Amino acid sequence: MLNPAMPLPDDPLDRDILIGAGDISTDEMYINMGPQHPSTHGVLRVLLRTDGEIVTEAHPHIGYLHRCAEKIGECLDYIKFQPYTDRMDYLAAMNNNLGYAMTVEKLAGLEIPERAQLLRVIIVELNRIASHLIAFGTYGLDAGALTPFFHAWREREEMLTLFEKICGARLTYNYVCIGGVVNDMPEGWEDMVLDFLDRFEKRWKEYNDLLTYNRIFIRRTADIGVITREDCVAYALTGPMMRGSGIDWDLRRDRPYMMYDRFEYDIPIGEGKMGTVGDCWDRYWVRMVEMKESGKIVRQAFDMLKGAEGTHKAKVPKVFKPKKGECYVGIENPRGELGFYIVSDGSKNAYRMRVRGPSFCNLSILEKLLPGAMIADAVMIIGSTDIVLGEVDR
Amino acid sequence: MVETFKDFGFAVKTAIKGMGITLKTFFEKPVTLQYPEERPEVDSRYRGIHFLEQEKCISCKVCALACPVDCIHIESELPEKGLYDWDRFDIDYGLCMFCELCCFPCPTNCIHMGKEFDFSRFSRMDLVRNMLTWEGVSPAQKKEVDGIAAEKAAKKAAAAEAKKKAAQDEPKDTQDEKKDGE
Amino acid sequence: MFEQSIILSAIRDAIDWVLGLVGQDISILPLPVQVVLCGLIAAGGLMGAIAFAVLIYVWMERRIAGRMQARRGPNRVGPYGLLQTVADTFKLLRKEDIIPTGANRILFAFAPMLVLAGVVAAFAAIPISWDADKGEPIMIADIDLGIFLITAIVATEVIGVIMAGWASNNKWSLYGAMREAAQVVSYEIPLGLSLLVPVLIVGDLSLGAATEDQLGGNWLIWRNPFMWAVFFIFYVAGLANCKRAPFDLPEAESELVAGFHTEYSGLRFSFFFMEEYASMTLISAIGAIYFFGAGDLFGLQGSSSLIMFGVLLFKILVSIFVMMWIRWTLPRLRIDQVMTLGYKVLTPIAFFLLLGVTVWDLYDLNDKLWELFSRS
Amino acid sequence: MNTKEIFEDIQGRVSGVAGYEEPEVGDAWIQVDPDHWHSVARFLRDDDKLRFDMCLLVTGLDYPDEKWVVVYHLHSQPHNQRTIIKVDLPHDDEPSLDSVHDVWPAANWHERETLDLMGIQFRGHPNPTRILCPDDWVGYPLRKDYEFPTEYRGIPYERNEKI
Repeated sequence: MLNPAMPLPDDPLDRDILIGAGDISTDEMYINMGPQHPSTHGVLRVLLRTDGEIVTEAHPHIGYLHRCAEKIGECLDYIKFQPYTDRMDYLAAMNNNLGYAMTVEKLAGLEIPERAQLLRVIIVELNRIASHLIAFGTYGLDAGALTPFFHAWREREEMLTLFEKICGARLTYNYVCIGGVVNDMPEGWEDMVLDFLDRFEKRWKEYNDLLTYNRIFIRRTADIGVITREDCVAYALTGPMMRGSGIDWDLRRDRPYMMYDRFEYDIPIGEGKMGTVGDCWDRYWVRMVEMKESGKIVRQAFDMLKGAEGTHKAKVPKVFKPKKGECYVGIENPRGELGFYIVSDGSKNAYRMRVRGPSFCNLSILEKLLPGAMIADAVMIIGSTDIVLGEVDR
Repeated sequence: MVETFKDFGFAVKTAIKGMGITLKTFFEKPVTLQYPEERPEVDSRYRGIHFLEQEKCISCKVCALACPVDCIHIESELPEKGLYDWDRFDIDYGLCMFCELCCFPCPTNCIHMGKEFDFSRFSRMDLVRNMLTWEGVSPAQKKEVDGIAAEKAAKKAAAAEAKKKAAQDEPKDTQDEKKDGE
Repeated sequence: MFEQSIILSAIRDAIDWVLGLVGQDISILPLPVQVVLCGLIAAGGLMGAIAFAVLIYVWMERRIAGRMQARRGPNRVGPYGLLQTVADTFKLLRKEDIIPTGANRILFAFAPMLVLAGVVAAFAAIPISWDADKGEPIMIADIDLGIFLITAIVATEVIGVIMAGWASNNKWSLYGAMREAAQVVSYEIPLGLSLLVPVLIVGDLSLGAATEDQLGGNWLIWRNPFMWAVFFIFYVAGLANCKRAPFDLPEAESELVAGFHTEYSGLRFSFFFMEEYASMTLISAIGAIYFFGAGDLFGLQGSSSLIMFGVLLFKILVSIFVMMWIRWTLPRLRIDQVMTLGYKVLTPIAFFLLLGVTVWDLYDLNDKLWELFSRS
Repeated sequence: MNTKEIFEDIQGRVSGVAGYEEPEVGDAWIQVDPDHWHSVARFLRDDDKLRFDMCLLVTGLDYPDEKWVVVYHLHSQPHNQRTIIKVDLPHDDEPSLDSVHDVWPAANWHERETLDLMGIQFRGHPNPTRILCPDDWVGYPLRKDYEFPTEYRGIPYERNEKI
């Protein structure tokens, strides 16, 4: 059988024999996948050159959601830009808030109270679960199973209700602000979260029965879209994409920020359980396990919160003018390393704002990954990168 | 060959396991809400459409300054009597992104995020909401407010009448004015 | 012609009665006209019945999908949302009939009809019940070559799908059509082989004979130990043949947008929709008739043909429920895996089972084993 | 190693390292001469002590009438260290710099984005086209002197100052 991970030989006859076409050779044709295609996760357009069902070339075209967030960042003052970060990676808005807030805090040299940091950890890890739930659900959709998506939404809705209780919004939270978090947690919220986590862990096992260990799903994902360690580093892939390829690297552990060095949790890496290391199934599995690990961190953070000092927010001047300088802070977003690079000229606006969207970088490997795969595999590979087009295009 | 058959058997086994999950869900209670009839109870922190405690507002426009999308429009004259000499306090919900940044800097803590979330309208202009509802204002204040409003209305009417009269008296002049305006 | 089929002769009698009201007799019409007239009425009735059934199926599908996904499904229009599909039908009827630029207009318009016609025609050879008085199955055309005719006539559907995909002037549609051609044609082999087994046991190609053979609880599924496996092969191949998940490759929505019917809208689209559900019913009906005793309920149903029809309907609905259950659980296979499954797994197993059943029947192992057990 | 140590280490070993700067707040960076940038990049990636094998971010900066700056954020996977490289270009209309897509494939799209939004050309780039804006977009939006067009393909742009 054809192994889609294998590059096609140059000689057309060899290729025909490999793909089983015998002496029937086919014309290649260009076909547009997107921008209105059901499984491009938004408005991504991939121009495919196909030989029958097999992709020989792929050119991703992005920019359909471009809103020039970086320009907005230059035009608005530091506090006002905060809500815009929600709109980049809208599935993990808390993480984006955090990345931005941490960059500005570093620029301004603000000290964040312990309590605020723990609340940040809790909310960010919960958001990681919520984001990976979407990744899980939509990956099921890509594979043709619609039910996991709705099951994932069932739990995600509960999480959104939790978020609504703490910050008032269900999607664009604007909760983590410069200097801490906007509100302290309401009464009884801790119990609700812990209760949810208990239920969630049971559901998590159901997901595995429903999709992860389904043989058809494994056949669709194992050995497909294999990213080697070298490629992974060369294309600067981060997050689950990188860990799926077997590289044991997590910003939370290896370049700790906030209080992540005080928690105990495992970092899942791809082991090639169902096929090759670095295939779609590995990336998917890393995300599944990360959900569980995030739950662990949340539980520990709640324990630490009882003895935490300080309030939920540090004192921040009303007019915010950091000194001249620049800094880059990268944090571990559900999709990889989210970095904000801010150049300050001492005024109340940023001189230059640059965002390293993890999806943007993760998507750039498509050009290399898709050739040799079948169209159905292309769908699975795009799904396994778990991109959010709002962040790719910013 | 044997591998293929084994694989097939494994596929059937896992498929049946998955079907067990869906069958279990089939007999569980649905989690959805019947939206227009059943409305979700939003939390007290919910960020819906604003409400303004008007008697507290001092028209300092800090909220409008804090707004990242400039959707709050406040126009007021310097108060002659009391604090209520408003022309407009509009929020354009076509622009508003419900970030709550307008509520934090308010010195009198008079603008809040409300609980209303269903605000779809047929026209964009309908999304501009006048916050001057005068709700929660005491009767005495209301009287004062009404008085000012009536006075203003009378003034406007008088001005309009005078204009009309002038227009009737000298129609040629108004035409010239128009030309000048252009 | 009329003597062969209870339904056709009933229609003939009805026409006779209507003509009798104006003092005429059916014999004033020449025989070919009589046959064509009765056939048209039967076809119209069949079409109406299928359209009605599709309304119910679509409702069922959506409710089942809803419940399996922890939501409710349609529940606004009519009680339990039963009229939702009726409303949707009106919506489809009112939709603009779009033929894309560059499409082959004739083939594009003709394809949905061809697709539906094949499946509907196949129902003529399906016995819906058993008439105990006359000792005959109730069906439109009791053809000796019943199952042969059905498999042959259903195969025309592939031509329609290829026509639709090719005429749409859309590359995704073309992919869908080519996948359909590859998939359905290859799955007809295991499907045919698994259908050969009951034919072999019954000893007749007509489905009426199969109905008769199984009266009184003597279902084919109990006849020998291979039959469950044969049924399984039949069911899987049948799923693939009517393009149901996990074999819905020709219309795989996450890969091919909507496959061969991407460009279709309105009534023409609803034809494809009806075809899918009609062929599901057809596969379920053949399964019920050839493996689970048609309208027979271990002989408990008495001799009323209406109840037998009800029992058959119930069996069909259970089978369709399982099809929907599978669809809302499993991910989709890849096209090469579908082909591998068809050629490398199902076909060899089907051959093996056919051989096994032949040997079993040849040596009458049922009786021999029974003797062995009763002796010990 | 922090950026200062890296600078001291590579200063004598590769030509083209122009200087080290530290701002009032935030991260320090190493200045690299634009003519030597490609060889420096290769050196940074291949040197055993450095092994900057990941290019996290490429940023263009516009200082009107002064200079263009291209900033590279580098990360070393084996040594878990990071540094920032800045390349200054004279502020003319057609700034250009050697592309490093062959050193770090990740830089490919980032360079395209810098070209698209900042208008800095990368010599030797395999696909120097716009990536976020439409192909026929005029101007480079992130330049400080950029003026937003009043129309794009017949779609007028109106800014509603007053509702």
